[in-house]
Amino acid sequence: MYAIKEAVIAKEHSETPLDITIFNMDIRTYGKEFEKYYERAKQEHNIRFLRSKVYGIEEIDTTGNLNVKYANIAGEIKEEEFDIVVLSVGLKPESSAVSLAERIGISLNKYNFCETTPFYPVHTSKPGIYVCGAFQGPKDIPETVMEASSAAAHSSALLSSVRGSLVTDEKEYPKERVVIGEPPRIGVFICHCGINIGGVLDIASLKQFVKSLPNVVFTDDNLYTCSSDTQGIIKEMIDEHSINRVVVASCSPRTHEPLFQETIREAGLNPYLFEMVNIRDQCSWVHMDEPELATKKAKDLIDMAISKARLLVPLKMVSLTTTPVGLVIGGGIAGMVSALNLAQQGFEVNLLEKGMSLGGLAKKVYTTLNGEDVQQYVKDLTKSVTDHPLVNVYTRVKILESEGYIGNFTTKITSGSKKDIIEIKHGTVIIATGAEEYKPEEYFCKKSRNVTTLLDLESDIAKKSKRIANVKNVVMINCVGSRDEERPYCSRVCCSQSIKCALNLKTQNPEVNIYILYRDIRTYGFSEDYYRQAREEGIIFIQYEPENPPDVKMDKIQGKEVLTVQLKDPVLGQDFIIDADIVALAAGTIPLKTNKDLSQMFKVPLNGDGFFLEAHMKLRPVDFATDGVFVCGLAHNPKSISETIVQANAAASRASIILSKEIVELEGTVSIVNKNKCSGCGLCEAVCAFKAITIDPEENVAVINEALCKGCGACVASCRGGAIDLYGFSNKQIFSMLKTI
Amino acid sequence: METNENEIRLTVKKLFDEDKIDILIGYSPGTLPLRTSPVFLRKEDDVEVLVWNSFCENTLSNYLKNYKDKRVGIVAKGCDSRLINLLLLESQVKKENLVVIGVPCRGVIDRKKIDKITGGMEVTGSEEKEDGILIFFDGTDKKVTKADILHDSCMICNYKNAVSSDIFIGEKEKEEKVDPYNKIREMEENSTDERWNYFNKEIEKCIRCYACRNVCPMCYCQECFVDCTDPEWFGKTAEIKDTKMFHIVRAYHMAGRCVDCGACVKACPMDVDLRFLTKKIEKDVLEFFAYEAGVKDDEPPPFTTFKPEDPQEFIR
Amino acid sequence: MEDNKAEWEPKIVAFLCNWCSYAGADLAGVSRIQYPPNTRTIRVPCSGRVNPLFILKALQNGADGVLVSGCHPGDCHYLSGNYVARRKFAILKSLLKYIGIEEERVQFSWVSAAEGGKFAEVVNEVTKGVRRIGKATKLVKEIYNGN
Amino acid sequence: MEEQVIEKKDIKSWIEGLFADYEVYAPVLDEKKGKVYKKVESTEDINLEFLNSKNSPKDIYFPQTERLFSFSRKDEMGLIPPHMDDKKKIVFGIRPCDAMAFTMLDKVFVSGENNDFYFIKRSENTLTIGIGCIKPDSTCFCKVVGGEPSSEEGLDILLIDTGKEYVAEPVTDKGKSLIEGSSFFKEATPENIRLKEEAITNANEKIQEFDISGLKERLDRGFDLPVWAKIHEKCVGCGICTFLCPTCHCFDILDEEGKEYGERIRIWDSCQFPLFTKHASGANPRPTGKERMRQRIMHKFKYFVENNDIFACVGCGRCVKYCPVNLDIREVLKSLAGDGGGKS
Repeated sequence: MYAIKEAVIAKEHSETPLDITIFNMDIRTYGKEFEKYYERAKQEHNIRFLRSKVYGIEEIDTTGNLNVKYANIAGEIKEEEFDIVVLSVGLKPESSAVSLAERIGISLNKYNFCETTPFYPVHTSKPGIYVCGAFQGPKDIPETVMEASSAAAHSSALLSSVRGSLVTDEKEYPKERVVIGEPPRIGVFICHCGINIGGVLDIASLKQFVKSLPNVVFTDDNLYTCSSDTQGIIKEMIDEHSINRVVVASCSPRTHEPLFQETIREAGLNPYLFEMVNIRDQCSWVHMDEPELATKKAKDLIDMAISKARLLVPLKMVSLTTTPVGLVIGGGIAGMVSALNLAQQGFEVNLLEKGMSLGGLAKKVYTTLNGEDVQQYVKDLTKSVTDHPLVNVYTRVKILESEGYIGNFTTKITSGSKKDIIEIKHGTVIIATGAEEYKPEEYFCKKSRNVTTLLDLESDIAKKSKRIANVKNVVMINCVGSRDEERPYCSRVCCSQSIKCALNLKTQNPEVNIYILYRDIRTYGFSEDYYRQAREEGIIFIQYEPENPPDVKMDKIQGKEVLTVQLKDPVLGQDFIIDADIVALAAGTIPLKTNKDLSQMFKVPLNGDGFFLEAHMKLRPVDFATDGVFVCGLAHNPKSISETIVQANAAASRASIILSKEIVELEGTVSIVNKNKCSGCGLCEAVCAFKAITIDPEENVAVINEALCKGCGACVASCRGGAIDLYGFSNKQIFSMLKTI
Repeated sequence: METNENEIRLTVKKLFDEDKIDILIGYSPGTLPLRTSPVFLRKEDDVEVLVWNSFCENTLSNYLKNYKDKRVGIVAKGCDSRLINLLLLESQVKKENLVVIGVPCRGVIDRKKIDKITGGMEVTGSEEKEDGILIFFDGTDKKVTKADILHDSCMICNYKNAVSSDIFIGEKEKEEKVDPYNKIREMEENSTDERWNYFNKEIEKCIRCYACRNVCPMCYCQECFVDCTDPEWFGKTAEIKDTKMFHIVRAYHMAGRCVDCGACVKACPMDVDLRFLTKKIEKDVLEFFAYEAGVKDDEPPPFTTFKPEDPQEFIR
Repeated sequence: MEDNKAEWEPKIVAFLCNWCSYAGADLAGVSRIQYPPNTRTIRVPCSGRVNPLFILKALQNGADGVLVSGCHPGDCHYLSGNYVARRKFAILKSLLKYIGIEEERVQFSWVSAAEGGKFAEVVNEVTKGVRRIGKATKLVKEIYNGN
Repeated sequence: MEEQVIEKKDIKSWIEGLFADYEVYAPVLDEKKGKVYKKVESTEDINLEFLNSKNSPKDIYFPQTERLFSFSRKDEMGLIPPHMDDKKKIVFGIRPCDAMAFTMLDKVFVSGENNDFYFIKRSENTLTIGIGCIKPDSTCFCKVVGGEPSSEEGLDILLIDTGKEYVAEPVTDKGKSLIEGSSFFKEATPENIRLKEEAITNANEKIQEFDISGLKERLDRGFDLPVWAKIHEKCVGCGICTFLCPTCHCFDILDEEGKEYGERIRIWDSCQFPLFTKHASGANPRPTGKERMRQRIMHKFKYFVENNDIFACVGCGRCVKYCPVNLDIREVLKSLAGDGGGKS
């Protein structure tokens, strides 16, 4: 995947057209949305993918170019010349990590990555020590982030009894001074930042200029305005000159605004009566050779800031009390794990399951790839969930409706056969509704009893059912209902699934011949071991291209059903036929149809495939744009049990952040509607990504839900009638800045 | 035409008799040659005043905003029906309160073109014939074929019949698709200076009476940006530096909302070529976002939505 | 407005979104990448906050150029603000060109928090472009000040 | 001084001679703007075919946008006077009705105690040479509101087209001296006078009349007439009627602020705009078209009459001709005067 990404970026950025070839064995784009990226790389960017084995690279003396020698899929030896060769290299643990492990006494696996087990993916061998990120094994950003939150979840479970005990008591602010009605009295503080600003800009003339501006009642320059003694001075000056607007000209508001806002708040001013000018990062540092023009720029920037400051108004920070109760939808492994963790953290949790009993899809899975007993795990998990006093389990649940926002949701359900409506008040929602196995139309799956899906085969193996008793030839076909037109995504786990079944079958019955027909083997990370093992144990892997998939025939000979699988062998390049006793299909994982309803109910999006779409693919893998709602497990994307457990704990961890606060304080910079100007055209409602705007049907005007509004201003900029404005970045304020151009 | 006129009257009568509507918005004879005038009928009024002819130039859907909670019947040309769709999309009218009487439209005549024919002489009378208009002026009369005096936006109209209506009057007009953007393409071909000069020459004429805005059904803002004083978006003078801004923004606000009914140009007393701007935006909206205003009543307008693959060549 | 200045220095209003482009500009600073001092930044939460009327107002107030910069598509801190804005800008940009405003006057860019270099480069290019076409006059509204 | 005649062929040469000392405004058939009144650079542009221009010449005295003064943001109250153009002007070919409107505007801007400096400056510098309407439009109704095609009100010179010549009536001393200063004029013969009288009677016959005698009495008790609710119904509330009207004179005064300087500006306003009466509080005593339309009619035909005993309407017919929805003020007057009619 990394290789593909670099290839695409290289093509996009190079002036001259690039020809890029990616030499590969298998393309392992198993991550969310990766498969689509892979397809685009092939179709739109014409990146050439060459399934091959490279065995040599030589420099060509004449050109200095590189000659790549490789064997293609058919085993023919080829050579090709390239300007540049880039190697995709693997990851290995740092030696420091290894020594650390020794010191704290946690065991490593044979590759010196931290040892973990499938059901405890972030637990080290030593209780109380957790692991996350690449030290546990090679992985991508989202997995890393999830593991981090997951580790946090377990830690806070252990520490829940002492939560908050180290918090020094709440800071007291002086009563806020009422400045409404006062003419602006602006105090301006110009920072030298040592020589960072003072070394380039003419601070004296800045100060001179600022003094001349209307409404400026005090101007000062400081060596370091951010220093604690200057904070003291700022507070004094605010009192002494009854300053009601503060402007600081120094560095970037992105780093320092909070500090100064805190300061003026301590001086009894509303923190939003503050404006910052960036005369360092965006002035003195970047115009070092043009001090005069830089000083002129700084003057303009300060002038602009002051003209905005004149119009600053105190903003109220909306604060909401939260209900410290969790709601988890879905009683599979994902749901149970996150419910359990929240309970262990000391929060009441409601766990909703639409089926008769807990367990979900895992009830059909018997072992993990490395042979651990899934059924036992589910049993234990179910027990600890149902036994936990803080978890209320509801089965046969229908969700009728849900309303509210972060910290304050109300959801109405019915449970069991009873008609009466249960109303649950909760502060967060975790969506863990899972997914299901695709029921193939292909390959007579529905017609022949000897064509089956891996899940069914797995239970046959576990139960030693006689269907598989003395079979000779078993054919497994991968990517059935995945990576196709209709479902252009990779189901991620099927490859390991088929290998797992193959190995288990082989142990039961060493005589059996197993053929795995695949497109790419995607046994990522440590699963690769089992791929290797499978090959060693004589399981036959045959690669096929989607253009000519295996052809399964079903005949009856003397009333007995006979299955034959025909396929072109890419290596020998000729067709060959297998008489199969069993054909097992690695059927894809598909999202639930009911996801749509939930996505509307909780105002969270689905991706094109119908799985829930997180707020940020890489950095916020369990969050939604809508605060207080989280996702985990198969509802998010196909994934292994371990990955599900990690994500479930991650979701619990994120939720606990909200649940552990009595009140959530929201930014004051939210949108506001002027009813008299609003025509109720609904444009704002449509552009709001946070569903914070609704049109009041009676008055036909827009209404902002301040709890949901993030203050992006998209609605404001869209409103033709100027009926919406944004606190902190109002039209008037921006206009006043433009006026000083 | 006459037959349709009668059918309109009968239909309206029926609607009143069956108490389907409280008010009917239609056309009545004008007080001047070549003119008709909007009329608002109640149950008690006489439907015989209703007319339907080539002089029905006004865009009646503009009046819907005045009768939000009344049950309104409206005589709708193709352009009006598209505007009604847009007003529905922007929830400015309630479907349940509306009876749209769709009429097949052959286009309305442009008085300003006739003015050219008479060389500025006042037209003292006019008669509509099947194949054209007979006009009287300066003591003489002249027969002009409709094609020569059709309004520009009617000449390139692709929706001669109401795109959606509750009742449709008479036979549907034949609609053969024409390319509406030739003029715009020619303009785009011109040099920057030519375009700038044309723009200025046109805007210069504006006396800022706001007729263009006030006759537009889509200009329903409680307070137009140009009237707003807090903040003052743009200056209020009739000088070109300000009127320029008014017209640029007015056109921009029409993006994906203009059906080229021509109401603004028909109303403009100074003959400002307003379509020069709105038509361009209409073209861009179609080319950039594959959206045609008001043709469907369920298609989200361009600024309410987006596609990841929207054009962005212009962005660094 | 310093009109009767001997050598003219373009003034370019830069609307930068807080989360990407403004951060990118900060990074340019931290990396000490030098670029022309002609921009006057207005920090906005999101490129979606930028009403095209701001751009016109800037031009009317005598800005020689306007730059609007936001997060790359898909990276918007507010999920879709830049997508929504992109449509508006596409229409405005095309309209301005059509009525005869030089294309260099109003420009747009996507600059991420990691692209300090790109930010500097963009400001370079924009400033060059504005210098090439010279002082803005077409939409400028001057206030009579006695001379 | 007796009436004079000037041959049509000489008219242009006469005007030509005036360019030296005057800016000349005259009716023009502009290929883009149409029939308009504007400043002409050469007599070639003048078109006397169409005296009934689209815009009225009122903006020569009362421009749509007027800079009252500028001020500086820096030093306190630093006021900067505007440039006033004190050029001498001639308005040539003005219709009697438009000229009459000037006298009406005088009553507003030159009331004696509060005089409008800007208006007076312009009117003092302006000479008006009118041409009697021998070809009135069907929309003309000057006679209904107390004017006539040959009215001399507000003119310095009145010309009447008698075919080959114009008969010139010097109305004011300004007018006399202008004629005296020119060699193109000669004493009018009795024949000229006869032709003039004939032309005037013809014109008078052409002007349509209708009875509004009931109007005053009706309006006096007419504030709450139900008819107001209907009259305005088709009105879209644009400013065409007021902006093209030669007598409408409402204005707004506002400040335009820049970085260092600001301007105080006077612009035309229209009683038909909602903003016209909107209070800062957001309240509006004339919230709907009904009140605004009533105000326009009441002002022109009641309030102004009470204050100045003339109508604030000269019957030029522009609002009739250019109303985008054919809201015909004549019909409104008829229906109010109880003369029946009134399709609206």
